[in-house]
Amino acid sequence: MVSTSHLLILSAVLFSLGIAGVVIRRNAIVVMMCIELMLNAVNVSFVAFARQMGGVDGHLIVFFVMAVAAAEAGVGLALVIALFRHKATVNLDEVNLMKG
Amino acid sequence: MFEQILFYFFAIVAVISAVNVVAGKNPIACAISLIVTLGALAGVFVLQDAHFVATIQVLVYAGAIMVLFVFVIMLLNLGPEDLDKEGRFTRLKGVGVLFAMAGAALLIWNFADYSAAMARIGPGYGGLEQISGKLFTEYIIPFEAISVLLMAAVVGAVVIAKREL
Amino acid sequence: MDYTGLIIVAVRCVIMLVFLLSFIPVLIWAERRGAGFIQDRPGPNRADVFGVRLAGLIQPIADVVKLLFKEDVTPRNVFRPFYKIAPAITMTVALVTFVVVPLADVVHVAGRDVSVQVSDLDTGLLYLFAVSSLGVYGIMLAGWSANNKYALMGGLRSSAQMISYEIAMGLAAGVMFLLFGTAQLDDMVRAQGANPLGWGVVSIPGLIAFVMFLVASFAETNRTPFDLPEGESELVAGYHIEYSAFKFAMFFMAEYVNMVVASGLLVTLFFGGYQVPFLPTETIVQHAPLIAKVVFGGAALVLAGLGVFAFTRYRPGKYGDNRDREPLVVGVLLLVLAVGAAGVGFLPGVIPGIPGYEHRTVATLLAAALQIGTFAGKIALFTWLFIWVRWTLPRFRYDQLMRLGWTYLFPIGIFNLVLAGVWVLASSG
Amino acid sequence: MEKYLWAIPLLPLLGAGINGFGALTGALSRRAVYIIGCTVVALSFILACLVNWELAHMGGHGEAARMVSVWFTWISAGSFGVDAALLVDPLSGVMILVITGVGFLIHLYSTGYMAHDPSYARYFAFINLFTFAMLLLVMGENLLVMFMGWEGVGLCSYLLIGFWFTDTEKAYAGKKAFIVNRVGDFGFLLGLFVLYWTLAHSGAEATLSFTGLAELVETSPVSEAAITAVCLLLFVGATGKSAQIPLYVWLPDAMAGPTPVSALIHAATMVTAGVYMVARLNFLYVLSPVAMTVVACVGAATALYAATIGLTQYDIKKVLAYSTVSQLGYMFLAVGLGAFSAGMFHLVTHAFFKACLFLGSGSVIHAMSGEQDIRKMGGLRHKIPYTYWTFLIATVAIAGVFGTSGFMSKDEILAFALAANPEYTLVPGWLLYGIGAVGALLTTFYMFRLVFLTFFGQFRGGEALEHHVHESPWSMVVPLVVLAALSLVGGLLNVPEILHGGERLHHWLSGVVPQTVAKVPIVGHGAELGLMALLQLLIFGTIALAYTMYIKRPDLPAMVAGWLGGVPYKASYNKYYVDEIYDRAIVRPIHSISKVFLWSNVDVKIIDGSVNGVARLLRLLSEGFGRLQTGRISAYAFSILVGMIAILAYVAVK
Repeated sequence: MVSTSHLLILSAVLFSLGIAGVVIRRNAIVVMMCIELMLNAVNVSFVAFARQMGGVDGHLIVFFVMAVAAAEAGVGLALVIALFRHKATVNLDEVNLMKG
Repeated sequence: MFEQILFYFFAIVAVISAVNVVAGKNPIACAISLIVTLGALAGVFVLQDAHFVATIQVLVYAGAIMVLFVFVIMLLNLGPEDLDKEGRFTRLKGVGVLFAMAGAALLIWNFADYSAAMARIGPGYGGLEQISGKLFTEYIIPFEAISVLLMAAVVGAVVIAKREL
Repeated sequence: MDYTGLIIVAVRCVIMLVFLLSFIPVLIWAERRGAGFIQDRPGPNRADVFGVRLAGLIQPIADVVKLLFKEDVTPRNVFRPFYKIAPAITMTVALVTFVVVPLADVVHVAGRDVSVQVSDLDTGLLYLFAVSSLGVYGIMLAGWSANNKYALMGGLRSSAQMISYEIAMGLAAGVMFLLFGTAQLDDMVRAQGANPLGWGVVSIPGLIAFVMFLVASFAETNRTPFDLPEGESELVAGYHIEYSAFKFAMFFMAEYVNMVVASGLLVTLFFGGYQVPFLPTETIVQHAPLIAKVVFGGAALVLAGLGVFAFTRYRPGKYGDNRDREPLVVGVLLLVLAVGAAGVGFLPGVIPGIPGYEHRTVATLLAAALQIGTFAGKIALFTWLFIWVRWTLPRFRYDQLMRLGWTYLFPIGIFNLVLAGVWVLASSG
Repeated sequence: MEKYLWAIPLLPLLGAGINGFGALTGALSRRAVYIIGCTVVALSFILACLVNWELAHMGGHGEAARMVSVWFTWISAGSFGVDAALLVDPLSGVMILVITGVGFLIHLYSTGYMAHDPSYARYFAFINLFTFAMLLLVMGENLLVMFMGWEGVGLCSYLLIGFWFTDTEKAYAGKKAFIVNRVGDFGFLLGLFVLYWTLAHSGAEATLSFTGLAELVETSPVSEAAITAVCLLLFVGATGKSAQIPLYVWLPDAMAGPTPVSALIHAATMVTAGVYMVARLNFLYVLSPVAMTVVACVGAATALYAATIGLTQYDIKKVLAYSTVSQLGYMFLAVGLGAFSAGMFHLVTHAFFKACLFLGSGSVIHAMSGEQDIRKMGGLRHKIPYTYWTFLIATVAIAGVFGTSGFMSKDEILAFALAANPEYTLVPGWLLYGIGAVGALLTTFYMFRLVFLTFFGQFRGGEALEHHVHESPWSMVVPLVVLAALSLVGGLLNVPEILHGGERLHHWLSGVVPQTVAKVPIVGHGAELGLMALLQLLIFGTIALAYTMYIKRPDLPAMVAGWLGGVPYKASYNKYYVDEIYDRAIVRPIHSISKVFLWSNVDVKIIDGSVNGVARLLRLLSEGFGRLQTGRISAYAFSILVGMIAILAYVAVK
């Protein structure tokens, strides 16, 4: 039996990788993928705790997280396409219209 | 024992390909690496008796979301990022990695000594029947809310991405 | 982990692989000969081994040999890792999809009940979709890594098409899921029973679902009329334009495996799966000796008759080469098979050491064999349908394809799902 | 009945809402507005009658018969709690009867008086709203609900005085009334604060509920000085609302409003709110002889002072207005003497005859097509007989001719003045009596002057106007007749003991107001009867004098005006220049201080400066922080990451 802490550490590592990717990458699509990675890292924690507690509520939350991730990906990618159409780039550094 | 070996295998595969997601130069390579990570995590889920979640992980993430990613990357024909552009803000990049590592360290430090008794589970644990039983009773409202959210996302995506309506 | 269990798993995998792969040459033959038949021409019928042509069945063997020994060209500007892995992904996914499809009812071996499928996951149907949706990666990666605009377009088309039709397919399967109340395919087959009137297709929602599933299957397997990813008149060869030799063969075979899998699913969901019409497993097991004698005896008689007929076709000097001996070889083979069939039918229980058909293991094995045969026969019918359609219908235009998927199948599927819900409620009283 | 208590004030509010809607949209016809406006008040009157009926059958005399209805908890802050609650006891019972009864008659009268005014719906909305506020004022179970009504009637008074707001003069009169009232209200509010503060610091469970207060001041030791301060501050409010010296100046100007409004608000109901308040808070006032004395003295002074002004005015409504101020002075004299029931009695009878007088004057003005100057009238008694007779009856009543309601109530007050209890009244009773008696004679004189100038002699308004004079419609005459009858016989409510009467109002109120304060007989019955007879003689003499001066010898008034170089006459005619004095002493200094100091320094430099300074500071800050908004997503993500790390570190360290 794999102990919960192992899964939590896996989750932590993946989450940190995801957040590092969000911070350092410039490509909008890759940044979104890193966000998916973070979501999945959280899912691992949910599944781990669900198993440890013997309930499946964690699984259901994972289910919802996935649905939200799907919605996010759909809208996010649509945004990327629109962005690409306007600026011919997906480099986030060149998208700074909201600069204060 | 067998389970432990499998877990480490999946975990290592997941982490290595996650590193590739973050560090990869080629967006498609990143996407494929992410798919591998997701697949490995599906394996981890199976080891945690989360059969349904594992299946859904493959079905939704690998089968739908990532297809969309790859599709968009291909549609925009994105190549490896320009090194010049990547070269900018390196200090921020370094600090970012540093902070992420600090975060990881803190998280791991917090989790390392986490120990709690494992609950006993019945034969149907994590299966379709148990999950759907809860989904359509206790969690029916979030479930319906999610369906509305998805509908909104569909409409939003169409409106945003379409050239003209 | 007991070794019997491991062996059983291994045997299951082997059975599945054999079952699937043995279809490939037959299908290639059927395709080419069927095309010839439809186009009123002979089709390939020359390749022979010692003069045995088997109406062109030898041709696929020749093809395979050719592909194996051809030079494997890797173009210069491809993205190598993906270029190399793409065919493997396609083939693997095609094969792996089949693991939840039951080939026969439970057999009693080594003191335990074993189902004749690699895995009886309780999320069977979901697994099916999960894995089959991965198939698109092979095509997409192939198209992208080739660094060729036709290939890329093929890949793009393929991914869009597969995502679109997966929805229709999922909705159709969801209907069956509702009707049978289970996601496990073996339970579905068991629920359908041996009586054709109980099969999935025999109900209004089931029928609509069947049509939708059939259409979606064509799209998912990239077969005409939905073969836009590789439409040769537009994209030359689409995503596999830069592939040659065995990598090409992998794509080629994967297409046929996909056909078999799709047919298998159609059969499993809508046509009783492995169920022998009017002969439930229990009946076969109960009357195993009689049925064995009838089936194998009958088979032996037919085979023997065919063998004798083959001998009568012997015309020395017709071609003036090896082919003159073909009827003799075939006749001998048929007679051997006839003897074998008779032996299988009558010898168990007679020869010491081999248990008779009264024995549970043997009886269930007999049932399984019959059911696998039935299943294969049903699949063959549907694969023929695929071939028939391919050589009959023209290709869709891309916008037509998308419109069909999203504006017809999708709403119909939703409607059908609701209808199925009502149907289930109504029929459950 | 208790659960219907709220219906009494809320019915007029409902009417106000509907009519207000009608006024805004013009969706209601004239008839609908009249019916709604009158019906709600009539229903309230019926309910008020029922409530009083039940009150009369609740418990014996001497015991407090009371009904309380709590609607909801209005304010709840710590130990401070106020309920939206209504209280009806004999005191407020009388008041609601007057308000709704006289109010209904005036509503009815208004349907005739306002028949040609285009803003009928607005008028009825306001006057219904006023009825609501006035009922809230008298029915409030605590000082805060009362204050709500207090402010509400002030607002409605303002709205109705300035009803014809297109006339600058009238709008100005409205403003004046509002601002002068504001001074009084400020005193009232201060009184409330001081009261609560004092109670809270005396260690008692402070409350603003009347019943709670009554118990509280009995049990807890509160210093007399504090009580005096509270009473005086509250009395400042009363002088504002009830037009007493020094805040009476608004009332004569308030005559700019429609005459029924003058009758309802500025004669019968609102201006008596101060009297009611003092009577309601009798338990506080009796603790402070100083305050009592001040109330009595101010009342007496006002009674005399206003009467002297009334002598010389030529505007029919102005005369009545000063008469009202004077009569209110009598009421304050009464409550200041501790004769609360006598004050209330005069309040009721005054409501009858003064409403009748005002409505009569309204009828005259109506007949004269808006002319208010009595010099242009004369000889109207044949042209508008109903108005003449009712006006005459009411005049007789206000003059205090034997047997009328005015006689009963005013004479009782004078009797109490003569018998003032030195424990509570720190000035000699005979002085108050003297002032009151002189005031009464002056009242008689100017009222008959008014009657003679208006109804007798020759018409002085010109041919065209004379031709046009006509009697008012029934809807105006009926209220006049009813009120005249009440003026005549209303005194029967409380016939004094000395005339072998039952003193029924006195007994009715006995559970609410103290009995012990006044009525210490220092003169015998005979002396009292003698004084009464003497006063009657003087009154008839005064009537004769007025007859001589204005009918027989019309040249006499000019001669009298010329005495002493015309100084007394001019002073009286110009209202002793009080408005001018106020203008010079208060209004202009405030104006100039505001202009020179408050506006250019405090407002521009400090207030505007701080506002602009805050804006400038924020702008500087946001320019600084705006730089943080780089527009680069990774920078944002980085800051999120830093925040996450900080939280994690906190959790980890903890």
